[in-house]
Amino acid sequence: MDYVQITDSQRQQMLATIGAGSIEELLRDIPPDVRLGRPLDLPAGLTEQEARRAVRELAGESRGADRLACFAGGGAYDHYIPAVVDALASQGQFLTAYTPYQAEASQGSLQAFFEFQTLICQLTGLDVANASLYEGASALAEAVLMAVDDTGHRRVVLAEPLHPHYRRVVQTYMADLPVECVVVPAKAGQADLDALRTALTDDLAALVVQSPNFYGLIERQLPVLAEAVHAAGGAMVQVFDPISLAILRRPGSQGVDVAVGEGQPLGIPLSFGGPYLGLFACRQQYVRRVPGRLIGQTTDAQGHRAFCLTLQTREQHIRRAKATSNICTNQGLMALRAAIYLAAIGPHGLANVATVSLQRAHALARRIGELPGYALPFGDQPFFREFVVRCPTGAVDRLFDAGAERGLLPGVKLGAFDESLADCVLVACTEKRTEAEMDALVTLLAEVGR
Amino acid sequence: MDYVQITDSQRQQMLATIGAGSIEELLRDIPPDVRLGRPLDLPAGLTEQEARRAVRELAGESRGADRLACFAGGGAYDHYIPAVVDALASQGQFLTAYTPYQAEASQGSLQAFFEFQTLICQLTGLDVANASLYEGASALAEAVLMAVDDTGHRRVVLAEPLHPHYRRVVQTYMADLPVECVVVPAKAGQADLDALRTALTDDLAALVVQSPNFYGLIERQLPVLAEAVHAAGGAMVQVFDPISLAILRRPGSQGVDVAVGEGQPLGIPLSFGGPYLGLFACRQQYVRRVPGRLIGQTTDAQGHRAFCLTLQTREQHIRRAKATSNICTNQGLMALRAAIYLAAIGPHGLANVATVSLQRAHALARRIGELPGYALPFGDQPFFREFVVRCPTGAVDRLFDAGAERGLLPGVKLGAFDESLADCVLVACTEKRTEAEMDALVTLLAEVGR
Amino acid sequence: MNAPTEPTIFEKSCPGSNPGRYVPAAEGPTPAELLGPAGAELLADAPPPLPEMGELQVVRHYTHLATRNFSVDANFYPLGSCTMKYNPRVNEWAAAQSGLADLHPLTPAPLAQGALRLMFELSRDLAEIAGLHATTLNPAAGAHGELTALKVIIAYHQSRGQKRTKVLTPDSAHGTNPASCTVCGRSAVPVKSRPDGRIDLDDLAAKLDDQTAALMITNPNTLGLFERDICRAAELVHQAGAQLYLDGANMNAILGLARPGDFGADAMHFNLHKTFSTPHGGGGPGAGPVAVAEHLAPFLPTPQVVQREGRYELDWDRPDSIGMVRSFAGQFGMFVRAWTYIRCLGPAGLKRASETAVLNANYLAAKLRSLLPLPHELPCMHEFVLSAQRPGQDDRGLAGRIAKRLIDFGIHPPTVYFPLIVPEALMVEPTETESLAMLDSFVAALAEIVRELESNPVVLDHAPHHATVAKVDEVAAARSPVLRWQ
Amino acid sequence: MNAPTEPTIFEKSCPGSNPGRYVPAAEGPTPAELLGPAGAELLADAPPPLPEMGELQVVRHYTHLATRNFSVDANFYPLGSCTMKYNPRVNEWAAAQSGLADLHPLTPAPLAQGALRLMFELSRDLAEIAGLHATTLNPAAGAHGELTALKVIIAYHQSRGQKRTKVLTPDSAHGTNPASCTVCGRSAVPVKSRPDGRIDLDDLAAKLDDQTAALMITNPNTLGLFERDICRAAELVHQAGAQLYLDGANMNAILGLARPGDFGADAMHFNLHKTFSTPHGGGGPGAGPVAVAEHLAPFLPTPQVVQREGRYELDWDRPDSIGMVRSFAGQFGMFVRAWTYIRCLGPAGLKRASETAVLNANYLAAKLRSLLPLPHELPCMHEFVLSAQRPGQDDRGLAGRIAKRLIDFGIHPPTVYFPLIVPEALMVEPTETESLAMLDSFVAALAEIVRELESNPVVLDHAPHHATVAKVDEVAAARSPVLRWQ
Ligand SMILES: Cc1ncc(COP(=O)(O)O)c(C=O)c1O
Ligand SMILES: Cc1ncc(COP(=O)(O)O)c(C=O)c1O
Repeated sequence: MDYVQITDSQRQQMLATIGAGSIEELLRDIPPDVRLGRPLDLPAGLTEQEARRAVRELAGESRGADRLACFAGGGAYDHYIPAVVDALASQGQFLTAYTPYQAEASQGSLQAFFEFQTLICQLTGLDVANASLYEGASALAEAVLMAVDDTGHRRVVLAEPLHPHYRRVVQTYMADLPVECVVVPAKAGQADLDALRTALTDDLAALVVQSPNFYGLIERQLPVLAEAVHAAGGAMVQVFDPISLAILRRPGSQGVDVAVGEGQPLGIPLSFGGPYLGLFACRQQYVRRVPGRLIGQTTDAQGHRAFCLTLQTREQHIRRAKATSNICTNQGLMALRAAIYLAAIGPHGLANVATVSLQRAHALARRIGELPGYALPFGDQPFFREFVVRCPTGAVDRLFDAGAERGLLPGVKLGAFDESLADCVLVACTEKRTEAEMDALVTLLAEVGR
Repeated sequence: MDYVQITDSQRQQMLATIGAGSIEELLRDIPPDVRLGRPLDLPAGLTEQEARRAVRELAGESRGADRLACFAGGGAYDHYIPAVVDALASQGQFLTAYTPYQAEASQGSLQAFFEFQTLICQLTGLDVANASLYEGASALAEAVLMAVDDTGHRRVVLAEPLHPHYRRVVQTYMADLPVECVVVPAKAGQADLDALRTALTDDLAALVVQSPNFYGLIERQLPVLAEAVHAAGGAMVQVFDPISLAILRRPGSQGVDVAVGEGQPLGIPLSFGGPYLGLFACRQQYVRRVPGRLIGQTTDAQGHRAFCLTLQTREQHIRRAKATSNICTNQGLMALRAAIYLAAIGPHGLANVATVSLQRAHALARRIGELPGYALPFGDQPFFREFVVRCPTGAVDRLFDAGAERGLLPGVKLGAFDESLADCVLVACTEKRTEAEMDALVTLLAEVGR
Repeated sequence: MNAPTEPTIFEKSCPGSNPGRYVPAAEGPTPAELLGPAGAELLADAPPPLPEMGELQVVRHYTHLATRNFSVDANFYPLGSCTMKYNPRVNEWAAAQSGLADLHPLTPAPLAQGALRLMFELSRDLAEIAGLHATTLNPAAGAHGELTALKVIIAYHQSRGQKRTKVLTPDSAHGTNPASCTVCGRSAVPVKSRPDGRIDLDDLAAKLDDQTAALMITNPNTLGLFERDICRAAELVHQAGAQLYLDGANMNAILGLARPGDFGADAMHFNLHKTFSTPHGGGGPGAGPVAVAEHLAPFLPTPQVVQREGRYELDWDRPDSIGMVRSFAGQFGMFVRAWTYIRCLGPAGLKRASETAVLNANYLAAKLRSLLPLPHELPCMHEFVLSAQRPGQDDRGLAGRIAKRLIDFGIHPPTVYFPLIVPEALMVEPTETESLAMLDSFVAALAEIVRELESNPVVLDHAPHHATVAKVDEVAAARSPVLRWQ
Repeated sequence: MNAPTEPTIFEKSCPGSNPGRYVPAAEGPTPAELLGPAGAELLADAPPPLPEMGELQVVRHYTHLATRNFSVDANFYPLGSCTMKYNPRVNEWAAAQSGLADLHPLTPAPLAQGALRLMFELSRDLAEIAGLHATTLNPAAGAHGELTALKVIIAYHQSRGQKRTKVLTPDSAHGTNPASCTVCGRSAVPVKSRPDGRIDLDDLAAKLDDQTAALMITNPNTLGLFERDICRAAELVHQAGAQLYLDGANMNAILGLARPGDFGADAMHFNLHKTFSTPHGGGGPGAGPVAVAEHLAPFLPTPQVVQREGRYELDWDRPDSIGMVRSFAGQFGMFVRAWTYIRCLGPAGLKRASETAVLNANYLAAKLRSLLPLPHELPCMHEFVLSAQRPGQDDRGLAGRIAKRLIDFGIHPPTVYFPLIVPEALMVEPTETESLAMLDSFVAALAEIVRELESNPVVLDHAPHHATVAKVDEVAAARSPVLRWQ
């Protein structure tokens, strides 16, 4: 199966128009000695029918949330996606357009992204949001880069518990730059206020705090930290969870300057880690330093409202080496999905999602905490929809093996991130998890714990 | 979950505009004693999330062709449906429009159906095709009714082997009419030429022959029969299979006057029997008697080509009791699917579908015919993609039970249609059946037959 | 951005551009070889002359065509009698699930329990909504349901030794009612409507006799009015030994409020594509299940879904049945959608849907009656009929002109010229799923058009002005029909 | 049928119209109760001020917006450097399959074998197509791939004790190339192009030194020309101890014809959204896998998909790795599409795709060179750059005006004003999936526009005339930015 429409006789006719005897002649600029003299070593082409079989086979070799009740979180959550999101986002005119360089031919995407920017501002309580970055972790790296550029400072402080992927990505991004990246360990599962205060010296570019943090706890000290950050001349950066903002205080009201997050929970499939959606919002002061596309409102020649890419002088295609970021292709379709999700579910629906997730997570935590052999190391602190469970020594692998047999994914093994947590599992609960599934998980834990 | 958008306060405002105190007041024309004084006895409403779970549960209680290699045919076939068919036919502007009464607001559907009519003419070699009927069997009944009206004759001859559902539907339709419906039994799996000749008396309204017939055999005597039918002043009606016409002689070249068929194989899901697609094509002479919608080409006020419903004086909404049929809602979306299927797969693709199905069916028949205990009662006659297998006495049920365990649906049990064929299975093979599945079926038969 | 003309797929065809590699290419023995000596005369000389194009061309073609339609998804679509409510996307998801969409219709019952359970439950739900005893899901649409039910009624009469050759239909009835009578070999006899838009009981009584098989009545009727005397009408019908058939096209007005069985109907059809939100698909498919009272149940067509010892199956063995009315067991994909819809809404949601449909219609009627004559008194039920025949004016064709002009406002026109008893009828059915803002913008559009009618009527004559095409010449189309591309 | 203005979702909002019943309603203890004493200060006083509307309103809104876009599905879209080829629908089906779409990224490897196998096979396939040793799938897009590869190269140099502070990029390079250098703390140094559009080897040699980390080159380059001296360039680069990085945005020209590894590249990125047919989504997502030679492989980011004893897993334990460049393992949904595409086409199909892309570009170039200046000699590869700067004319802004006018013909404009070295550049990339008829109609449209330029240039100044909106005022937008609805 291929998608070429030119026929053999047309090819001849076209070659004649070109004045070439063969396609080979058109390829004459490729030095003969680097021409590939053999077919690529790939499996032979399939018919569409065969390709579908092959995909179905692959899909059958993995067990997604449809077949494995998903208590895993750790940065990606199995929230309910209304059917209308798939139906609307898959419309070909959205799917197969590209970056709206030509505003007059792209009002649909432009308006959708403008609305997306507004929705993210509404959610975060901040002034400006861009039209998406790749995903949460690299969005954080971009935020830190922006703070470094803006402040001219060179010290970046990362408050644990920060999602380890996010920490590592920031470290990778900073590795080749004259920036010092300080990681301040957590204390009792939360950012360590005292240690952080000490770390916030006056060459501070940014402090990064995640809330709800990697262990699911809601950080209580954001306003206090923000004050200290501002005193040090730095930017307060929060990694947020968009669902949590249906009920939790918004970054804009907590002294946060730049809020970044993973937009996946907003109607985007788990899809083994991507494509996801980097959310980026900040205060007005940074508007000319924002990375990525920005859509602006303007008018057309007849005075009608219209939208276009704007402040493009920030961007690589205009400013090249002096751009505020190197990003070009972004996550437009995912931004569209998030916008459709928010429009469909609405503020009350989003509050339901957040509240029911929180309620179920708390109910589940309580039950697990009562199981002999299990403990909730941070059980006394406020958490959103995710919590750490300490299991009987050596039980974690058995838990996952037995879970797989019963159609349960019990959570995320924390040992992979931190050896000291080898006996810990991070358990998340969304509104999709039923009582029956929660019962099954509790039973599983109880049995394995015996 | 419901889809009402009016809010409580709007309801009050609207009632005020109306001048009513309550919705109850608007319902005052319903006699109080027939008001339902209790809620309907139905399960309570679900959230969308719960409804999806409930559907998935139902779906899990059935085993479709994805999980059960389908050798069943008998009027519905598991042909490959290109992904593009689903994607294009599900566009909301096709899905949620209705009958194109207002031509200017419906050029999309109208052109698609006009093209569909043309495609069916191209396939059948006939002059006129309508924009769809419900499905194959009722389309046949409509064809017979048309022939009765056109000829003024009252005798309808059905040549077996005709699909039993089709026979029964024609009988139901004719039951209350002054029409005599004669069923002429098959001979050696084919229409019985001699018996039919005798039955074609000169009060003949129509002879109905299915080819490929219910046993999968290609009828050889269509032109001869057509001649006899015409001599008797009747109409020659063929029940055809649209896939077969990629390679078989077209009705229009065999003396057929009216060709009807089931359009399901043209890109329409099996979907447990519907919605399917009634195909109806005929010679020009019948154009003002055709049942159902017809789309015509015309021009708009600026002289541009445009399309509209036409010859509506045939139809119930104009002619009421004198209409040529009572049909109103038809199978528009299925006609659209068939058109997209044919446009995508093209003549070469359709020939591949037909030829590969035929080849696999023949290969499979040969192998089954060689198995001890099995016989092909009509194995010496030309067949398309379906054939009758006579199994060892009493083996049929075991075959289906064992097949289910191995993920195979071995075919259609003929005993349900004709007790004399209680040991027979109708086995169909499409291009989707793989060598591995065919091997598995042969192995199954061999093992059960031992 | 639409061009006035979109070339047809035939004009876009390019021979050789589509090798059709969706499926395996044919290799090995040719059909001629496999069919043996008979083959030659059976095989066509050449493949059918279908168009050829690559997949991108196909996608572009149908993407373009889609934008040349009005639809519920893009437009307000108050097409009376058609209940153009929102079609929830979750229903489409449901119908596409493996285990439903890919299920062969002759799959043995043990392997099709989910599908059969769905059908069983839907039958039961519809019987409850109808207030009747049993349901057949077989009929493919409303008209097919009428035909099926009439045959059931005829069979019932025949079982009692009666032929009964005629069927009464009000003059306001939908065209399918009389047409269905004809298809069943029965003559349709019109019954008059009273000035208040309800059936004339005197005329009914006069026409009922021992040859009357049934009265087919629509309630709420096609004027959107509830037949206040329905119980009396039922009594008269039953006294004459006839059956009361309810055309359920307007069930969206009375879900959970009143049940046809409770007001005397012996049989009725549903239109799942109206009341239960299955999409109209540019003309179909629909589904027309028929619910009947207990005395009619033995005559329902085959197959019938039944539950036996907790297992579901198709019952083919029904000695009194009228037989089959279609192949297989019905428009299953529509059942999945309707089942999902009924599950989502539940009893409270269904009732709220009808109440809101009635509210929206009365609101529109109250607003519009100052713009155009409203021949019948309010309240209406879920729809109402305006007349574009203003007193003392020559308004012939005005309903049609208003309809065309509405297209310029991005609104699909109401049903026009039906029912026949209202001159220049504009039949408006807003449904329960529209927003107040949309209802108000419809009012504003009609107000504007009525203003134009005074100030600049020629604007209406040449409407639509902003549609994909200008006014379409339907007369020319019928004069010399071109029914296929050539 | 498009209105000039579509109200925003905020303007359509109606408080109370959306109870949000997709998910269970919250019952039981409130968050404040559950969060305990700390709760009060953590919870917001009110929910965020999101818009409220029913599902039908949502559907209408996004249905309307969709029709306000040009797209490959509806329009010829010869946007140079972006490879706007057809995006097969079967790929969308594949990515939506359960087992792929619903797979949590932290699912233990034994339960994710299918997904991991797909990634492993895709990595291997891309390495084969690149002629290189190993691939990372992590990068989210081309620019992200550049950044990743530069970091790999830097790490490689560092492993040899070298810092190397600068990176050479031709003056024809895409903006992401120098921008990526900056993000990696390296200074981008431009290398001149020769009049024939290829890299100036003398300038290259002059600028290469022991501080040069790499040359980033695009081949075919952004003029659509194959760098004939690529092997010599590679030699010079390697002699200076630097690495040759290939920007693979233009791989659609050379699939199965020539491999970057074979002409000297040490590292390269692919754009799956260009070459391998994944849809562009109105700006993204894409995917930018990076393939590298063996000596660079140890430095690739984590995680890396590996096969061990027939099982697939993610390898996190890579001591020399640059670390992570994003969370989780990449744009998996794009991998599914690209894998499906590569499986469908196979080696023959991929080669045919490139050959046809080259054929189509040369055909268009041959036809168009009489209309507008073509600054560089043919043959081109898969694209070419016209100049709307006609000799002796003041044509400032003409490329932009032609672009806007093309919109009136239903054609998405080519890339304009890039590459920077061609004045008034119009960069045309037809791709292999277009029909000859479409290519010819593009030629006809440009011919018409060039005629207008003589006869009636004002038509161009005010274009577009038939788009959803008239010419958009981008200057005003940037002057006082309005970046959110208020
Ligand atoms: C009142 C009435 N009865 C019957 C029908 C026929 O239903 P269907 O179109 O489903 O066959 C309709 C359809 O429009 C109708 O409005
Ligand atoms: C030549 C070239 N290099 C790099 C890029 C950047 O790729 P991406 O947009 O995927 O980040 C592009 C994209 O347009 C390009 O054309």
